[in-house]
Amino acid sequence: MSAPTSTITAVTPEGPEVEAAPAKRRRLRFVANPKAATGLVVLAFFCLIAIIGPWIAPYDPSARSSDLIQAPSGKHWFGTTHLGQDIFSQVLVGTRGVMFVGLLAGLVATALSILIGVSAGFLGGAADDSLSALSNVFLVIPALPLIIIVASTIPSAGDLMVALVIGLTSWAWGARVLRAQTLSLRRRDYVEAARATGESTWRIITFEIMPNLTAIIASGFVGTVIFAVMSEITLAFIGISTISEWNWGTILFWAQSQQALAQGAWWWFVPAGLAIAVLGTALSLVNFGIDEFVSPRLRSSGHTRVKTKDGHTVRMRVGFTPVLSTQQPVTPVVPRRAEEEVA
Amino acid sequence: MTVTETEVVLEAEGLTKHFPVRRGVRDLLSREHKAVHAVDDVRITLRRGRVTALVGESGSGKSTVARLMAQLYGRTAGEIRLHGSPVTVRGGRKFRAYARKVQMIFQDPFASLNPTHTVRYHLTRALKIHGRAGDLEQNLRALLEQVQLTPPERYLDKFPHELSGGQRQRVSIARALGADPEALLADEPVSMLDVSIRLGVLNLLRDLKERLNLAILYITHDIASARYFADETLVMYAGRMVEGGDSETVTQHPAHPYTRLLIESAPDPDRLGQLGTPEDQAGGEPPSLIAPPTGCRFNPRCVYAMPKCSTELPPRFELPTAGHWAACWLYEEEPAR
Amino acid sequence: MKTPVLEIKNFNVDYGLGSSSVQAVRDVTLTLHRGEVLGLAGESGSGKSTLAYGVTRLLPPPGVISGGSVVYHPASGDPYDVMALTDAELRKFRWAETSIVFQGAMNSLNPVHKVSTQMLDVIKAHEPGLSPQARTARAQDMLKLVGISADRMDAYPHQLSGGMRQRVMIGMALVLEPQVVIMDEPTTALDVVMQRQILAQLVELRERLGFSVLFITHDLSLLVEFSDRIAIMYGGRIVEEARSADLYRDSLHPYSEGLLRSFPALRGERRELTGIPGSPPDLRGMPSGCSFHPRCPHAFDRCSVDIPVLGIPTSRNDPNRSVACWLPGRTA
Amino acid sequence: ACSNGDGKAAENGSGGGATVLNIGMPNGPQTENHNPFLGSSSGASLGYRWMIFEPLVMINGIKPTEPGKPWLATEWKWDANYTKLSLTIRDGVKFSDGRPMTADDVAYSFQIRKDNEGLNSDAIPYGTITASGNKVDLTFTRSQFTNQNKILTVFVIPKHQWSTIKDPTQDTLKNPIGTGPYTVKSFTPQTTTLTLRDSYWQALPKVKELRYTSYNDNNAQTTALANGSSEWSFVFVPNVKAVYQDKDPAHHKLWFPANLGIHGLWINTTRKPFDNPALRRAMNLVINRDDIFNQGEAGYFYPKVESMTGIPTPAGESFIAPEYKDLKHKVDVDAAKKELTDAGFKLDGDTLKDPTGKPVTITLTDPAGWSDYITDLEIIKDNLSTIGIKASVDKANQDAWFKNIDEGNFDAAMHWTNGGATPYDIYQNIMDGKILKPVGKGGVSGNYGRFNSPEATKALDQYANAADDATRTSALNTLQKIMVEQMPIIPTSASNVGGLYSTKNWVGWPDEQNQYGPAQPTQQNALQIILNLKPAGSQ
Amino acid sequence: MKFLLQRVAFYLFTAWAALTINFFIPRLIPGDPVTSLMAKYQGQLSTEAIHSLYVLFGLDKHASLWSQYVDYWGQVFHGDLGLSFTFFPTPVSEILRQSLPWTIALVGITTFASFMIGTSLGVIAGWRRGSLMDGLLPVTTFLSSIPYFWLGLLAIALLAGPDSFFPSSGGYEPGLVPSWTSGFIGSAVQHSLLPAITILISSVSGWILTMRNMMVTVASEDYITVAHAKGLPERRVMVSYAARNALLPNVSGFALSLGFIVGGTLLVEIVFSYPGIGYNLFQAVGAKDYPLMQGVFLVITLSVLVANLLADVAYLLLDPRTRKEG
Ligand SMILES: Nc1ncnc2c1ncn2[C@@H]1O[C@H](COP(=O)(O)OP(=O)(O)OP(=O)(O)O)[C@@H](O)[C@H]1O
Ligand SMILES: Nc1ncnc2c1ncn2[C@@H]1O[C@H](COP(=O)(O)OP(=O)(O)OP(=O)(O)O)[C@@H](O)[C@H]1O
Ligand SMILES: [Mg+2]
Ligand SMILES: [Mg+2]
Ligand code: NI
Repeated sequence: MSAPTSTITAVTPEGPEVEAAPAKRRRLRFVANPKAATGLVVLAFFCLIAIIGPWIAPYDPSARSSDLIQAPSGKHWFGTTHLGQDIFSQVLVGTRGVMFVGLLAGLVATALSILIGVSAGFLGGAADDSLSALSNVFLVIPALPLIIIVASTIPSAGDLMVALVIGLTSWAWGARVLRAQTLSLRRRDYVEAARATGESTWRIITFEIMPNLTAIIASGFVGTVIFAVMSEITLAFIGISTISEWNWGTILFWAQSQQALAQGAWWWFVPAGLAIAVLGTALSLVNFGIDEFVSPRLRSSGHTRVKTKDGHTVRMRVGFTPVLSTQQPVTPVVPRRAEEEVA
Repeated sequence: MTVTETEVVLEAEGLTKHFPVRRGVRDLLSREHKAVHAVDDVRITLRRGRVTALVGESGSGKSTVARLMAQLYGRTAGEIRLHGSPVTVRGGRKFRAYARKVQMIFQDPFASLNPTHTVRYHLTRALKIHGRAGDLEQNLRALLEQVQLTPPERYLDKFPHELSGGQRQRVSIARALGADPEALLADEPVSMLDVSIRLGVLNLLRDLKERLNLAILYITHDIASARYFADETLVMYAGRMVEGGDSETVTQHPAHPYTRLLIESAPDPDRLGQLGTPEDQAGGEPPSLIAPPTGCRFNPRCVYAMPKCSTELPPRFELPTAGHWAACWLYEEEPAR
Repeated sequence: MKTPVLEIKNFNVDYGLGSSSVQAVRDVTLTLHRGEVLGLAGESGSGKSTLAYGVTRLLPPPGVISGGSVVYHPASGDPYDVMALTDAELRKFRWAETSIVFQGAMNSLNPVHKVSTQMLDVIKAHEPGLSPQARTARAQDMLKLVGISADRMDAYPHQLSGGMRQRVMIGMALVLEPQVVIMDEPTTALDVVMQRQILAQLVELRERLGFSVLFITHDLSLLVEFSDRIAIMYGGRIVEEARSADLYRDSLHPYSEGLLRSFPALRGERRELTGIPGSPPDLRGMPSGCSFHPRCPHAFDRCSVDIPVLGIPTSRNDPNRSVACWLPGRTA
Repeated sequence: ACSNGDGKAAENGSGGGATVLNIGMPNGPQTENHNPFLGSSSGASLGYRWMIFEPLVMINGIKPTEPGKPWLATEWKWDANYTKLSLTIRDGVKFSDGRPMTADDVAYSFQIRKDNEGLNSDAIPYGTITASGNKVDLTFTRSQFTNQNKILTVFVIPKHQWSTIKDPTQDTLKNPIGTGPYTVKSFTPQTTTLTLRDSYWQALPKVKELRYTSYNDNNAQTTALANGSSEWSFVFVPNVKAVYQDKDPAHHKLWFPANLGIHGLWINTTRKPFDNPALRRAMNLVINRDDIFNQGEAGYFYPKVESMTGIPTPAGESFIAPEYKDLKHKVDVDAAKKELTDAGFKLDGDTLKDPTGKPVTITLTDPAGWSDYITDLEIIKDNLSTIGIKASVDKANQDAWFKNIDEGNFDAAMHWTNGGATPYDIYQNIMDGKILKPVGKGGVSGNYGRFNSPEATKALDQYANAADDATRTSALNTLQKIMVEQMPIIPTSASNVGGLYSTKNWVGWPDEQNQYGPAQPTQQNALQIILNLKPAGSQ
Repeated sequence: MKFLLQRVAFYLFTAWAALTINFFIPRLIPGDPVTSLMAKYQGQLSTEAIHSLYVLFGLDKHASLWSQYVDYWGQVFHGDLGLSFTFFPTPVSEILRQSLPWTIALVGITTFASFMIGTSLGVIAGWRRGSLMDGLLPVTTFLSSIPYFWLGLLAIALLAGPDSFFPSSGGYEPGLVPSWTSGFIGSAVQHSLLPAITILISSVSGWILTMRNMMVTVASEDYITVAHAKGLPERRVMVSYAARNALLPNVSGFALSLGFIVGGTLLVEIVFSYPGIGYNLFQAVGAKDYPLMQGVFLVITLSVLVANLLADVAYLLLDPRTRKEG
């Protein structure tokens, strides 16, 4: 099985370049990446809402009122539903469910992918063959239909259940990437060296290999969180998982089943969708940050344009190095045969 | 120079390693087992306080020999004796006990230290595993001082990428010394280092050999450095030993055609401007190790090849200089001469 | 009579811009003459590759050429400054006038195209008028010249051995019969036997085709044997330049001396190897004055203050050599 | 108001010229299956099976007590205890393939149901089936009083076609032959087109072509209705006024009359303290049916149940016992509180405590996707809090919910009842002791609340098997009394048989004034409606 | 060759595993088609009908799981996927035959277009670092983070309507009969535009990004520098040297994405009332229609496998290194 090189080349630490900076600076550099920083700030904001959302929500999200289908106003920032429920409160309270499912599913899937991917890569042989076959099967079976089917089999699909289902069905990609990476790490000299020093297998896996996988694991985690959030919202939207607990999918479910857009109640439909998109973007940005951190070549930051002394801007590009000072650009240099030394 | 006999620490006899080639579905039908004959019938003796060099071109199996002797690979055949008693270990406590006596230094100092751990971690582990932690701080300092990384405090909490190549290689050596071994297997310890740093590391190894009375296997493809650094030199070609003996003799009076080719090919500033094919230059490329040539493995490239060379495997023939031998049919009658 | 073919003058290369930039090549002036092999030696990081890439303006992104000129003297016509060429002119100049052979041939050959395709590509780009048959014939001839039989034309790079690939690269570099071939460590990945085979072939080809070679390596013993003249680089500057024999027998710069004393000799009596103490300089924090002074056994006060200029050594008075060192009898 | 740029309706032309009627259902892509017996067929799903296959008697679904209209049978006669039926078959009726319909065909239509359990969807216990001349005689093993309409509305199939079909339960009947005025012209998964026959035993309808389009979901159907590309449908449209009616107030109409089936809050009568009828009555007194109707049912879908007896009106008007004639549901919190205090409950601040002193809490469950029921529950939850009952709404997985309801593992849930020609079906479904099973055992097909009342069981039995109307009336009155006093379920809404339709191109639809049949395109009465339609301009 | 054989073994195994999962999952689902049908008709179907439905669907007979499994395989090999419950007694294969072309036409073509467009844009973005194209990345990321269905519904609300060129639902004009006439095809294309644009918008950024990153990685390979050094025209370097190599890893990604043709865009089909296979799955899940569910799942899995196989073959053709005879 040759794993696809795409993800692997993209994430393979480029030895010297990564190693060039001290570790502390490296960590800081990740945060200093503007994409990652933006993503992290937005993410932190959502996490905060997830924690305090239910407390700061102005209304009980399920409480009915007499303001039926009201457009946004000072009283109801995001308007109300057909039952007079406050959509702003629903969005606030719903954040928790989304973040919980996303993070938990991400954790479950990441844990599984580590367990399966790293073991497969490190153990090799028959264990590798069977574990890779397993993850390949999971990879080939399309996740969303599988999740839909599995979720609909579970009698009480609460947030926890949904998170588990998503987590249990979406580890394969991460496992595959981790396996490939472990496979390459396993052959690294420092792993052999640790073995030659007399380290035990589990110590090699946990202390020698795992730390070098953190970026990939983190990126896989973020990727799964995105996927989990999307899946959760999708499940809620099509009415397969529970809608007992508020989350953005539930809001959309209600909006859709009450045909909010046809009723002209855009405020019912738009905030939750935008929240998803913003959260998704934030997570993607974090992932870019990780990718760029791991593979500095991908960094597009820095100067891509250079000012020459005569005021032109030149773009840096492969194959045509910019020349900053062009002395006499047009006139050819006079051959100086006279100066030639006589030897 | 004469070879003085000192105590044998580690010896390998008939060491053989065949890497199975992954078999395709189609091969399942054929009964033949394909394998890379990486090392065949190798004999090496490491003695206390002596450096044995193993030279040979890339892919000739040098690293494999080192890893076999460090018991990192299981061997296909042969025997490894530590102080005369045969040992075979695969992991576990026995492996630790063995690793305590025999340590290995890897070719690439940039790759053999884990970029996520500090020097302290690497050395502490080496000490702890082999139960030498004792006064940890004290021992760590001693280790670093042994490899001339002084003052030790300056290096202890550095990450590998904060060190230069030479310093990294010293840390690797220190880690190997952490086990307080008797034999050190150094797999091309300087090939990845800059010219100006190489010498420092080699001198350090020589110094350690003398101070700690270590038995060192020095693997290299640079035959000139073997001349300077090793007491004894063994030449490997395509997984087999072809020549061995006192370093000065092997490099100055090479007997085997392959050794000659190697020495002829090495750049030589004294041959200024006369670069050209040595007259007895053999063409061709190293043989496939999956289906190595029969008889002497060098025969397809050898200008002196005789019919016998391609059919019969040459045994070791003793040469006039003491301890010098070559596995080449050219020397069949040599003793008689 | 030596005529220059490539004159590098006051050449500077920076990596990055502004405060975070490092100056990898500083004020290098070097002349390659027609038909000669000019060796460029120095330890890792001294800027050899940067110079080679800079001359052809092939430096990867953070690199910028911050000064200097590279004057090329074509076989016929007026000399011109490579740094001032437009993209289109530069494309024309490349390979037809100056070609490059890199260290790793596997990485230099596009893995997905046949050797022949990559070879014909060049001919097509530079001599569009040539008929396909003529192109193929040309490519085949060239490959034959470097010892690759015509039936390997349609092989993919991975189907060739390392030595063959390197020969393909050399063949490709010569296919347009350029005036200058720059070789950046073309043989370090090969073992000595193969290295010698290839270099021998190169010498032969040079005799036949008459190109000049800028040969880069850190293996001084190889250079001494192979090249006509040698320039030694340290910390982004040329510190010494001399004919091979002169450099080998009578090096003037302490660094060159140190380099020479770092290589164990295979033949002859065992020389004492002293090596060079200390470690290579960090480009970000270059020592003041002569950048070698912290490691130099002969350093004196001035060395840490003034940067020595490359010039004809006063003690030798040989116009063919130059050195940058404050020691008596060297830089004026 | 008649701006309609869409090509679909435009081809109808405006005024007088309409020839096509566009009917829509939100049922997703269909497969070509015209088998009228199978609910899964596109014919059933979209309703066009009734345009091809006609009943013996046309019974008005919203007035089941009215005598039916002779259709393929000109006369029918039951014996006193409804175990025997004699039918006189109409002469001169021809199938669409030109063959005449005979009593044989009618007998065969019954026989095929008798022989195939899978086709006998009403589980009618057929006895003998005999045909002679234009008469068909049927016997039944039990009284069929409660099933009489089901038997009379049996549709007739041609024996000459069906007798050649190997397995009528597994045939998709690509070429349906019936007595109705239309035949299938073309089928696509989206649209089935029916075209008018050139002869029919009655006057030919005015609609030349019927296009049944199946939209993927309610949204798509609603959009189609709103923009006029669909002219008749049966679908739940939230905020129907804004979304549908206001789009073309002059023409976009709807009429959703009740039939004899209800929806309500089923209560598990085995759970304490809900086994106490007083508590159930009190709960009934606080539930706001207006809110449920307006917010949960968009103000039209399931009509309110007004009568305390749970019998929907006007469909069941005639069945309501005299003493309950005026007993209407209304919210009366004080009465509820009184009811509770009388029964020993205590309202302790915001919390209702049962006689043992435990706070009364209840979990209301329904499947997550059923947004109208869930909305109803939210409202009920709110209402219950006015008498201190702490309710929570649990949105369950549909399958788990079914299982729990079936096995009696629930506190309370919105659920429907059966419907039929008389309120018997409602009551039987709610309180029949014969289908009572202990909590934990499933397969009950009714009485999910485990309501145990021998009196009710007896009354039900009497009603179904009585030989005279007086016995029936008294039995039904008993049942109503039990319903009012014990409230085994709290009725909220009536089942509907309605439709949304556009009068832009066609007029003559049933409505409040002209209640000749339910306006649902998938009901048998749809044929009657089609026969009644006239192009809009012709008036 | 060996590579292919290995792949074939992998495919067989995966197919077996998927089919087995496919068999078991529906059987683990609580609930059955009859109760689902009851739910659908909420009261319009009387409880008496339950029994007749069980009989009709053949659910009154109980066979052991094992014998069902064996039967299932027998059926699969005969291409018999059983009868759907929702559309009883229409064979599942007929339903699939009816809906598959729509999905393939809409989502398949869109996915392909998305791959092509995204890859081309990615090539440019990666080649000209820091150019406008590169700067648009965050925008496309945002677009791709929007859930499909949300975008689709918004598009319907904003763009579709009675007066709009875009129809809001369906695969073609109601009343038209599928045929190869210009009228029908025109209608089909018109109906597919909005869903196609939706899919395109939300999926193209992924391709741009992976391709850009691969381009960046490849652009620093030596052979690119060599290609520049050879003085080749820039386009040739970009396309034949950089993009050609950068594309390789994406081929398998593309194959995997084909798996999502059916799975991932199910929502688009739901939202746009598109008569495709994703909608079938949705229906089947809702109705507990195991045979249909199995059929859809089978089609999905097989199409993914076939796509993978094609990708492997493409890879084999594109990358000479894998062609190496072992
Ligand atoms: N794990 C392995 N599996 C299969 N073949 C192997 C393995 N390790 C080494 N080989 C093969 O064994 C042969 C000897 O390899 P080895 O690494 O010992 O050579 P070496 O002399 O150390 O070369 P170098 O100088 O390049 O380090 C080579 O042909 C190599 O391809
Ligand atoms: N992209 C880069 N950014 C910053 N510094 C760089 C970059 N590339 C090279 N350098 C620095 O420029 C200096 C010269 O590098 P160069 O590759 O020219 O050295 P070299 O003499 O060719 O070394 P070697 O013998 O290892 O090939 C080195 O110190 C290196 O660290
Ligand atoms: Mg090695
Ligand atoms: Mg270099
Ligand atoms: Ni593979």
